[in-house]
Amino acid sequence: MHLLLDILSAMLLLSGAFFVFVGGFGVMRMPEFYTRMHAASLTDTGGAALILFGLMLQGGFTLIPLKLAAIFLFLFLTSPTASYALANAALLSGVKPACRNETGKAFPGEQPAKPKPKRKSASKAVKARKSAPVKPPAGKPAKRPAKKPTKKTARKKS
Amino acid sequence: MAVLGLYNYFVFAVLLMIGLYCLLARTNIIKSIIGLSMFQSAVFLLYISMDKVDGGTAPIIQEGVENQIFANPLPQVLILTAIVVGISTTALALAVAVRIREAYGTIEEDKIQEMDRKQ
Amino acid sequence: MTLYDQLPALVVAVLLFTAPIAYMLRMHGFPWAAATAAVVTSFIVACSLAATAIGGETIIYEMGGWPAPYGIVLHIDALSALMAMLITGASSAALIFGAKSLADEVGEETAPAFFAAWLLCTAGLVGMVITGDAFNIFVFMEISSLSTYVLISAGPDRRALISTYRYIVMGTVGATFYLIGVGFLYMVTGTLNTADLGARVGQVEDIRLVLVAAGFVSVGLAVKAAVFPLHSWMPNAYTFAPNAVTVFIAAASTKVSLYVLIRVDYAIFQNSIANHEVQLTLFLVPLGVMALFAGSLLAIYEKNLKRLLAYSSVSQIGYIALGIAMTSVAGLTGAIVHMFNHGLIKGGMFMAVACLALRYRTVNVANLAGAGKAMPWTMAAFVMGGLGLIGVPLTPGFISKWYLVLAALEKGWLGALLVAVILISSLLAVIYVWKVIEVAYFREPRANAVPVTEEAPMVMLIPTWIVVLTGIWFALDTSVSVGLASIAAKTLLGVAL
Amino acid sequence: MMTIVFSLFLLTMLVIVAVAILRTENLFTAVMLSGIFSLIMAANFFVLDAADVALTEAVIGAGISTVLFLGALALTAEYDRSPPVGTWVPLLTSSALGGVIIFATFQAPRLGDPSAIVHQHVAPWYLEKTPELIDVPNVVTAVLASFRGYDTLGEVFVVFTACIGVMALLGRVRPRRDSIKEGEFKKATDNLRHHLIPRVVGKMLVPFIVLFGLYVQFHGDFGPGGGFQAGALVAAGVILYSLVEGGVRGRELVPEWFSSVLVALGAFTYTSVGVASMLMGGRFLDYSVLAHDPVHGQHLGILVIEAGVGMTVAGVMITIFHAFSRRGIR
Amino acid sequence: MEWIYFVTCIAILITMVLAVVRGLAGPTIFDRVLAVNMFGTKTVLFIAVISFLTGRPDFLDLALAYALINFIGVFAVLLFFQSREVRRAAEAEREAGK
Repeated sequence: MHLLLDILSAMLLLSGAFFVFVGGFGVMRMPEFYTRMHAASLTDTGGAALILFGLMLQGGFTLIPLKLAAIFLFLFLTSPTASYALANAALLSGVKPACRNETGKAFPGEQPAKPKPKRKSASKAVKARKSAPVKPPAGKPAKRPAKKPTKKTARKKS
Repeated sequence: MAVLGLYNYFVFAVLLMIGLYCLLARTNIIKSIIGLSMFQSAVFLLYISMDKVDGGTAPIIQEGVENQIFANPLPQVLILTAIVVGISTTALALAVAVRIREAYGTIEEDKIQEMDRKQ
Repeated sequence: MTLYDQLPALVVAVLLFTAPIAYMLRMHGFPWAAATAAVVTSFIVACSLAATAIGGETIIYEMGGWPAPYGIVLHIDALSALMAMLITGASSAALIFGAKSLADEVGEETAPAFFAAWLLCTAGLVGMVITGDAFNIFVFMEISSLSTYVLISAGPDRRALISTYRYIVMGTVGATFYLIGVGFLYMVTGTLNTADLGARVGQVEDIRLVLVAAGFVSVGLAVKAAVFPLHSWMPNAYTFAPNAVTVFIAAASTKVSLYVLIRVDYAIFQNSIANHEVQLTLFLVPLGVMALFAGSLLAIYEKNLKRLLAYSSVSQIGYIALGIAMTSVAGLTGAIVHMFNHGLIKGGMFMAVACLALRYRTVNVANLAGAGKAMPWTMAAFVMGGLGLIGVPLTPGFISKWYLVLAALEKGWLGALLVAVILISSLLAVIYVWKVIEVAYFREPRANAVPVTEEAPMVMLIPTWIVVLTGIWFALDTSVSVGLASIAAKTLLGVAL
Repeated sequence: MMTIVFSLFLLTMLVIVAVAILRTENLFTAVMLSGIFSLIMAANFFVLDAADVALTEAVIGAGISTVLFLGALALTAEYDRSPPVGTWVPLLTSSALGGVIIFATFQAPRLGDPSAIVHQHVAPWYLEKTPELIDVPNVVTAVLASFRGYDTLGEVFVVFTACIGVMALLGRVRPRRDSIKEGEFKKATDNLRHHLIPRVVGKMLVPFIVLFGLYVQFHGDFGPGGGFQAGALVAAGVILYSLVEGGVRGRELVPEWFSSVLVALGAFTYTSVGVASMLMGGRFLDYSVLAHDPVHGQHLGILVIEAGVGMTVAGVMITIFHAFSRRGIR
Repeated sequence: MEWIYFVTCIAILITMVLAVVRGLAGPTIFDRVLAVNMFGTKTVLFIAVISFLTGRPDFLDLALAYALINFIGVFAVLLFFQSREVRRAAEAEREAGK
């Protein structure tokens, strides 16, 4: 029984470590802010869940797994909220999701996410929102940042 | 291997140098306050690297760990006090920085000196 | 445990007890009254401590009932009692004197915060003076410096803010240097109690750490005590602080750091590093001599009266540093007694300046013309203080200079040089005091200046003259000040009483 | 061996982040990096077996000081436009300072060397006598509250002075600003009310954070925790509510007079415990006279002063945050 | 089990280093905020695994405090951005108005 628990928690821990490492690697390798955000936030919750569950198995029937469950619950709630809020803030302050299609060229009308134009685009975005400076227009789907534009548009094109 | 044991003190010395350099070289008030807080947290590192004992654990004597070697509690008590002193000085310095920004309109020390000289 | 045994703790406990009360009860005038009551009680307790200490006996008070190296211990000997008396005396005089001038400088809104900060500044300084634990000195040093920053930033002029900011930066760097020094000492001896440190630091074999600790502690305290090259925060801080605050911090705050330097150097480093006296002299004598000349020269060319007195404080601190550097009984006595006397002189002079500022609404020397006739009593107090600075007989300044000269003469030809330096700087002092007297008495008030006719209010004049008269009394009957100072010097140097 | 590997990793990161803080132009980035700096420092303290200090450094260094810096940045400027001052003098002085220390620390005891003098003199007495005299598992809390209680009293008054200083500097704002009308409330932008998800999650977590703060307060004798950490955690909870709901609602939750009373009451409690032990015939801050049996007296004393410290630190952090957030840009 | 904890700790440390590198190099400010957020979560995991590695599992409430502080830090950043945007909008209006 003890050996089984050990093997199970070892597997969980190692996969959690792998997830966490992939997250870190993804944050380094991804070309642009939103994709990095995507890599970081997913592995944050996933890796944390695996590692914490792995540790829970080791804790036995004392108070420890309860504490680990509290940590997991807390991370499970706050990490996605923080990522969402960050992406929303980035979108509102004008960081455009600039991605390449297969041909390597930027999409027509998309500027690459260089910081310099951001200031200009920032004030443009602000003027665009001047009518309702605080309340975001209900219609605009500001809730979910553009996810994986490359695959969808590529299919539409071919 | 012996030098590795002193690594903490070298990092303490380097952090002090960075903190002092930030204080002397930068004239922006907020940047100097950040440098000041870095200067103070370097000292915490000096005290806490004194309390480590090989194979020791945190000095909380519970039922399972009576006969273990324990780390030295005294530097931890001193640093608990020093951290709160650090945050109090930073809070006061930030309040003064806000008042300076309102009185002078800028937080660059050299511009403030020119304004004072003209006055 | 009779009340008499509890006195050492009471001198700080009273101040710390009333600070939150003064902050919370915001009725009109209550914070000032609470602050004055607490500080005066603390002054009385400090005087009774001095009465016991004058018998040559050291009071050890274990905080929380824990024995010496494990708990924190209050260590009150002649030196701490003298300094405690100076601090609480200066604070109560400045508070009683400053009631009116603070009322118009510090609004009704910030009064509770201001007077609570005043109480904490006094508590911090007194706490530093009576404690016998190296880290505890750092904690109370932080209390006193944080509350001094608050007191200075309450000044009406906007330049008070920028001078407070510079004082914060230099004060924190100084305090952190002191903390690093204590950290190295702890690393080498394992204890924090000053007496225990003194005993154990002798057996340390690798003295490199102790040398560096001595270096850090001395430089840190030199920054806090505004010794010459590290004094740049002090003139602006004294000039733009509210007048009553300048009276208090000029009289007490920089001298406490010098007290800590004496306490740490003589109790700990003297008996560990072999020829530490030579190192101390090499460190302090050049600084002291530079302070004497630079302070006086800067004061001569200064137009603002408060900054003029601040520069003269820099040079007077140079005297104290010289006294400490001589590491002889006479020299140390001269230094300690000058700390006390200079507190009295500068307190009186800054009170006179505050009276002038109240009536003339400016402290610029040029437009104080004709103040001699308009405000005879205030200017008379100022002149008495000026004579004290120069060291004319019958003034407290003369006593301390007398002991410094005596100590210098013991040092052979180097001492003769020091005596010459002391005399020259006294002459420089004559110049900048005369400059003010000449403007006040022998120059007609300018035509367009607003005519000032009536004298400063009685409630401000009486404390000023009390301070000046106590100064003269201590000049005549030196049993208390020199008595305590010589006992302190003998105990520190280990000479039989 | 294992600690050396981890501390090697963490300390090198610490130096890299410190150099980055020095070089960045944008103050906001410097504040963010100083948040990372405190987190690495706290992780390092944890590796060096200082659990209490790690908790304090994290809660105060990474939490409260980042919020204060951001509050101050919102009121001042965001870019460090300081012209490049001659770098020779600062470089020389700081490298001289560093050189002196490195020169001295060659004779310092190695990390974790049990024969160092520091572990010989005073520390074993504390570790041995605490179960016997004070009978509190967490030796650090015992030393902090009882053996060196006078230090912590000074510490509480340092925090009290900081609160007084900030109130004196950023004190009363014109009352007109506080009585905000509903229309103006819509426009008031110091809240995240229109972000639906953060608002719901934030408000849902505030009670748990305050509860966790109280747990740390009363758990201080048994595990890492105590008055400072608990006060900072409770304040962090209230600050989260004010961040989400906006300054006005935050000041309705914890009104300004209440946090000042909390500050003064905490400091007053601590001193009155000291005076009470004097009245009961013991020395100042000697808890063993507080109850019939010395050990019970110590427990009672430590409990009351930790509560005092918790109250003061919570009140101070809340007052300072409100002072910054209420200060509109002039 | 000992070396599994050790391997996990090393993996977390490497991710921390990567997060710090992204924090330093990140072109836009949001990359830096992302790095801080990621670093905070990794510290939580690091503390949890280290407390199991050193055999003192009752230090987990430290990890919970870290997670909480990290969460509040991100909210403070959000509010800072928002007030910055409003200030920019106000300045833009004032210039437009002039």
